[in-house]
Amino acid sequence: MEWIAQLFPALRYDFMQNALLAVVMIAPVMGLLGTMAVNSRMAFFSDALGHSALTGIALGVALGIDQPVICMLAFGLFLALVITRIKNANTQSADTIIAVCSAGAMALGLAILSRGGGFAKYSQILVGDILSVSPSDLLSLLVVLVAVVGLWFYLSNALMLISVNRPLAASRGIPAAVYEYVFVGVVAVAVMLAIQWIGILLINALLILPAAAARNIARNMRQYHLLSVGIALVCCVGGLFLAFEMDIAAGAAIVMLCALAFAATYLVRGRLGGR
Amino acid sequence: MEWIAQLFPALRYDFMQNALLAVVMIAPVMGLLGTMAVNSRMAFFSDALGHSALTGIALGVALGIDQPVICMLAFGLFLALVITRIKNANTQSADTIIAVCSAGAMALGLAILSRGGGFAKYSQILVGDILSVSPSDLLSLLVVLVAVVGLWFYLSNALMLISVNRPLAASRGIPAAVYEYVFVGVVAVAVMLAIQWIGILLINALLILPAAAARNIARNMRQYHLLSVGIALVCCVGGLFLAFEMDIAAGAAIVMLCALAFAATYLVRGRLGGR
Amino acid sequence: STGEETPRARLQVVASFYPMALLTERVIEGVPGVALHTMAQMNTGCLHDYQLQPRDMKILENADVLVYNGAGMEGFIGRVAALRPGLKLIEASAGQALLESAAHEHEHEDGHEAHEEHHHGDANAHLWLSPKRAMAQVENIRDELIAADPEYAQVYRENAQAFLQELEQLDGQVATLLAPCQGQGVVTFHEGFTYLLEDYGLYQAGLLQTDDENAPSPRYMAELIDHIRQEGIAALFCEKQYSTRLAEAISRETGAKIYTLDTIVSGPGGRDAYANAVLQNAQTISEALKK
Amino acid sequence: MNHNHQQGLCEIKIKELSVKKGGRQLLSGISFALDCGQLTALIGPNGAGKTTLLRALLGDLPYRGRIDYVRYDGRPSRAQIGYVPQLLEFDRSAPVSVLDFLAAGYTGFPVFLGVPQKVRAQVEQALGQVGCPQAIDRRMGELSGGELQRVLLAMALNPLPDLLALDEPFSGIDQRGLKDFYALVAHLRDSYHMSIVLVSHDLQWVREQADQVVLLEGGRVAAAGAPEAVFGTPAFRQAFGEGE
Amino acid sequence: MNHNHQQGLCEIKIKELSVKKGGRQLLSGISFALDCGQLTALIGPNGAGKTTLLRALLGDLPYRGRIDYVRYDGRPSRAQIGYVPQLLEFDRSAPVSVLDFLAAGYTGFPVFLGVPQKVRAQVEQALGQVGCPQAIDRRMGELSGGELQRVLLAMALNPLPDLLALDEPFSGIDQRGLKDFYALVAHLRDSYHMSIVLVSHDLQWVREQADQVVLLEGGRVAAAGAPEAVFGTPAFRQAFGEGE
Ligand SMILES: Nc1ncnc2c1ncn2[C@@H]1O[C@H](COP(=O)(O)OP(=O)(O)OP(=O)(O)O)[C@@H](O)[C@H]1O
Ligand SMILES: Nc1ncnc2c1ncn2[C@@H]1O[C@H](COP(=O)(O)OP(=O)(O)OP(=O)(O)O)[C@@H](O)[C@H]1O
Ligand SMILES: [Mg+2]
Ligand SMILES: [Mg+2]
Ligand SMILES: [Zn+2]
Repeated sequence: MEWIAQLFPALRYDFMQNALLAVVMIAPVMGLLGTMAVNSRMAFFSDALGHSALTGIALGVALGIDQPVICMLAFGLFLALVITRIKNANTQSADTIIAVCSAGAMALGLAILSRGGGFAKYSQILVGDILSVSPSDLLSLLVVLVAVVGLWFYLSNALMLISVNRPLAASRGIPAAVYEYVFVGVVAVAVMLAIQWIGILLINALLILPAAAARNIARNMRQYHLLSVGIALVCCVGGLFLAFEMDIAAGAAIVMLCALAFAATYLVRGRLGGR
Repeated sequence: MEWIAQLFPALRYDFMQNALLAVVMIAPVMGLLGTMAVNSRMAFFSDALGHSALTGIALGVALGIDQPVICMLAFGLFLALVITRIKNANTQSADTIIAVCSAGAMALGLAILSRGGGFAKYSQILVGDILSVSPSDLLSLLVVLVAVVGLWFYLSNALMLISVNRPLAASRGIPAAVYEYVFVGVVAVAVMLAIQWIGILLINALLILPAAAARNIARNMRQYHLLSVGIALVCCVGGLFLAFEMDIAAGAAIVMLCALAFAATYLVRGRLGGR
Repeated sequence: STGEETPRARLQVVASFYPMALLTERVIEGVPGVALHTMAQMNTGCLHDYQLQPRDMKILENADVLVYNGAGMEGFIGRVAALRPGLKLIEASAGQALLESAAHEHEHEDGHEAHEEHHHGDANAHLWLSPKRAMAQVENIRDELIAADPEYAQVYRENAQAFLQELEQLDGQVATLLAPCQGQGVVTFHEGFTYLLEDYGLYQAGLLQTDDENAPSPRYMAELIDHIRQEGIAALFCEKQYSTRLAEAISRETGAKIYTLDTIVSGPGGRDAYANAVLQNAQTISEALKK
Repeated sequence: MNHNHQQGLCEIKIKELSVKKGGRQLLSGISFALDCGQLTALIGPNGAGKTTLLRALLGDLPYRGRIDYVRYDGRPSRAQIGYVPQLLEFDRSAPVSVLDFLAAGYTGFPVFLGVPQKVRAQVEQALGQVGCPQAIDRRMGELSGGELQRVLLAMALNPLPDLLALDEPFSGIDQRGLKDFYALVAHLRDSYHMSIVLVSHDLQWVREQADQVVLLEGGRVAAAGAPEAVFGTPAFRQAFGEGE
Repeated sequence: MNHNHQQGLCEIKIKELSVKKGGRQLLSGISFALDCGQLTALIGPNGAGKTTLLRALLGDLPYRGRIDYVRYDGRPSRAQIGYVPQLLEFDRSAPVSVLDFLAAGYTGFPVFLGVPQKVRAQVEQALGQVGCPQAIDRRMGELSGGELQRVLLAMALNPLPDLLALDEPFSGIDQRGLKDFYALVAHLRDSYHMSIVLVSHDLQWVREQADQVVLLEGGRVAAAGAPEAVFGTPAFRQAFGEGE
């Protein structure tokens, strides 16, 4: 380990080592899930989940359940299923439905909060920071990583066909609704868990930006996945060191790099044979 | 005025009268603009603008410009144009592009904020509250109302054709890009101005929810507009009084009513001949 | 003043934010080999929901002692404790009787006992704004620093003694300034000053708190306006870091004037910064309440 | 293509099918049967309900009435369906190549890891069959109208379905392709004992090739039976004019 | 329909047009002219570039080369264009009725206030012309494939354009509608001195009706001229086989 610390002075700090391990595990998860989230026009899905996390907690407290994380998770899953259910009725575009559900859930949360107190102690749950990841968090992240990658082998083909055209996928015997519910369920769980460690801004950006950047230039699924995961990894690791050197917030640095990656792929897209 | 106060005790208070006048002017503006925002899949456009307002302020302060509201407005307009520009390149769906730009802008803001202080006093600009609307605000709102309704006579037909199919609209001599830029510019200005008075949650919800609710059952443009504006008005006025009666936050009550309106129209949509 | 640039001091003391730094600085001045660092320097409000920055983490990594306000102000303290088990934590507010967070004050006014169960747990953390409480905080800091660094116990004791004397003097000045206002109710827009008011014989007559997650209900606003009219309250106190829009709305309706107080979470620093700010606040209040 | 259909589906019975949507009765009282090894042509004027009927058959629309898939031994069965929609609306910006699309339909191997050589060969063969081998590495969104129709047909034909439902599959196809396709459909019916339903406005070809013709008109079956019989009915003359 | 075209457009000259997209050369070196009062048929196999050429003509795609609109007096001019796309992909959930859609195209009156009786009558007449009057109050998303084609044609024909660009407009149209449409196109050309470009795979009809035929093949003009001349070229036989 000595030579690493020699090469990267930042890694002399424990918190940087932990943060590095954390992003190296989160980036592939978000890069993978992001490919389909973008394909399904769910760019604000995790944003909606994140913003309504407090509503879950508030509801739990109001109902007298004293397990804030469980309430949060349950409410997130519930919201994800409602969004998917309404989306499948096909009356509105996905983003509209996400906006409606998100606004409704947030308003409910604010209404509960404005009636009675006792929530402030929980609101810290939501201010995750990649710099304060603990070794036990790393273990949970590893579990999430393994689970998501494993699932991806089974889900990705079907999700791709569904995202191209739903009735066509259905005609080939793919139970589209089931796959979609499983997918949004996985995203919901991953988001609600990770939010405690990395915060909402970072989560939403990591889910969408690398995939969107990859989409600018990818011509097939393999390139799309490779680029999405690759960009997520590079931006996360790079952002962490950048934040350390420049003394800016780590999440902000990572997201800015992701946005730059998007800008770069957007500008070269014509030349590489994308659209 | 005495009898009004008799009928509605809430209106004995100046702040309730002002709030009522404010929502009666804001609701039609948001109801109208919302119809096309939903059609163009811009459900999170105003959300992105709102969240990046602070970035505008931070940039202004960092550059030494001491007019926070002007910086905020300028940055909002800039962001709106960037989003529209990238959207028209057609590589990605609208919501993805909005998510990318929103995350990038927010991260930039956070990075500037984490480098140097002096912004907190501005950040409160964004937590508008409908209860704090002043008589001079009402005048500005009236100006916005008149301007938007006036513009709508010129813009709405073209925007509708563009939202159905862009090349087709272009083939009929409609300069689609120009109209779109004007539209997002108007939305950006309206949002950035109104955010100071009514806050980001309420603005985004008012822009999207009434139009989305109307869309569930409307069969043509006239119904769509009537229902959207009508639902916005009813929910705003109703929400204000509900909040007073139930002792909850006004913005939350209004948004919850809008969400209920969506749920109601969603459930009856089949029976009324919608989809 | 990040940890790595300065030559490694014998004892690295970290203050969680500006007011803690002001108090701690006076206790450690002149002790050889002690360096003081301040976290959250760029933050200009209270620490509610503060997110740790790389700068803070670097400071913490080398720290031996962390002085923090406590009472729930630093939500990140649990994470820090978990990450740095060896770090000595000094909670300045330890052992003090805390006031309940007053965010839902109005339910008391109504006399609705039924709402009691809502008030579990949230304490008002803004102790540093009252000199009486600050004195207790200084004593805590002194005792714990001595425990951490017994070699220089004498210097800490002397420093604290001198500072406490100044604070006592300040206490007297504030008491004199506020004496004419005894028993008066004060309306504020952030719960920062409850301790100051209670400690000097005034009381918090109303509180209207807003932030991203908290907006008042119109009913509460109406009750507050009624209350202000009934009691003839003529002054509203805003804080310099927070919005004045709601205050302006109430002012328009009741004619009460708006004054600005300082929560002392940011400032120029210096030996007298704390006393000056407190005195300024007391003067503002006394002037405002003068008939 | 060595699927043994003797054990498979035998007949599809549609009984009193009706579909209501948006307050309008789109289909009502539809009853007929599709036999294996038969080509059934659905004809009728625009808006008659042909597409709606196909989508109900696929289970893509809620309907009243019954659709029974029956095996040789009379037991109910599940059918493998190949479907070519009239208009495929899809996300043209998706980074999905024709190879990805077909490979994901043909095999379970996750295409995000790349497509194995064997599967690629299979896709190449299928594209050759529909005369579109050059499109294999293009993105789906880059296909011309006719190329897309061909790719969709390649999708529908593999694995060999029990029921092939084609909604105006040849409308954008060029003249040479048309002949090949007509030959392909005839070949499929004869060799694989497959049930084919086809919507077409090419009455000439329908008359020559279909085993059964169902004429829809305003959401109802106006006439059904052998081509000659249907083409002689007054309903047919009313729908399509005196000519033909 | 009392537009006076004598003052209007006379000729459209296309010179060395080329289009590149996604790293591929979709069109190269295209040159020919469209005269007023003439029907030009674009033919060619799937993927030849017919749709791409039309979209470049409309200015909907970036291109190199020149497209000049010339008036009778030789001065450049702007043309009113009517366009029917091959595939209209649109938002099927939009609350836009056929009436809204056509009224917004025909007049400046803001349709969100409702459609005045006079405009409604105009829309009714236009829909009658294309044989689809029953669709007037339906939402655009509820139309069948053929109905949509008809509505798009009604849109393209009003106000009467100088250049009518039709991309396989009749592909989903039923037999009776087809005859009416062919008649309508012939009528438009003869009566209104309109320039018409039409993409079609119906070679029989093209041979009989077109004044000029342009055969595209792999993004180039393989043959152009009078139908008989083009149909006799080796390029034509190569593209479409020996028959026809
Ligand atoms: N979602 C819907 N809601 C209401 N009506 C609909 C809907 N979809 C289709 N329709 C109507 O149902 C009728 C039948 O449509 P369908 O698409 O089945 O016709 P079709 O026979 O396939 O016509 P074409 O030959 O033009 O493709 C049409 O009149 C159409 O307007
Ligand atoms: N966006 C694009 N990027 C790259 N290639 C494209 C794109 N759009 C179309 N192409 C390719 O350009 C060629 C010409 O397409 P075009 O749609 O013009 O064909 P067409 O002659 O209209 O065919 P059809 O008769 O099938 O409608 C096709 O090979 C197609 O794959
Ligand atoms: Mg059809
Ligand atoms: Mg084409
Ligand atoms: Zn505070």
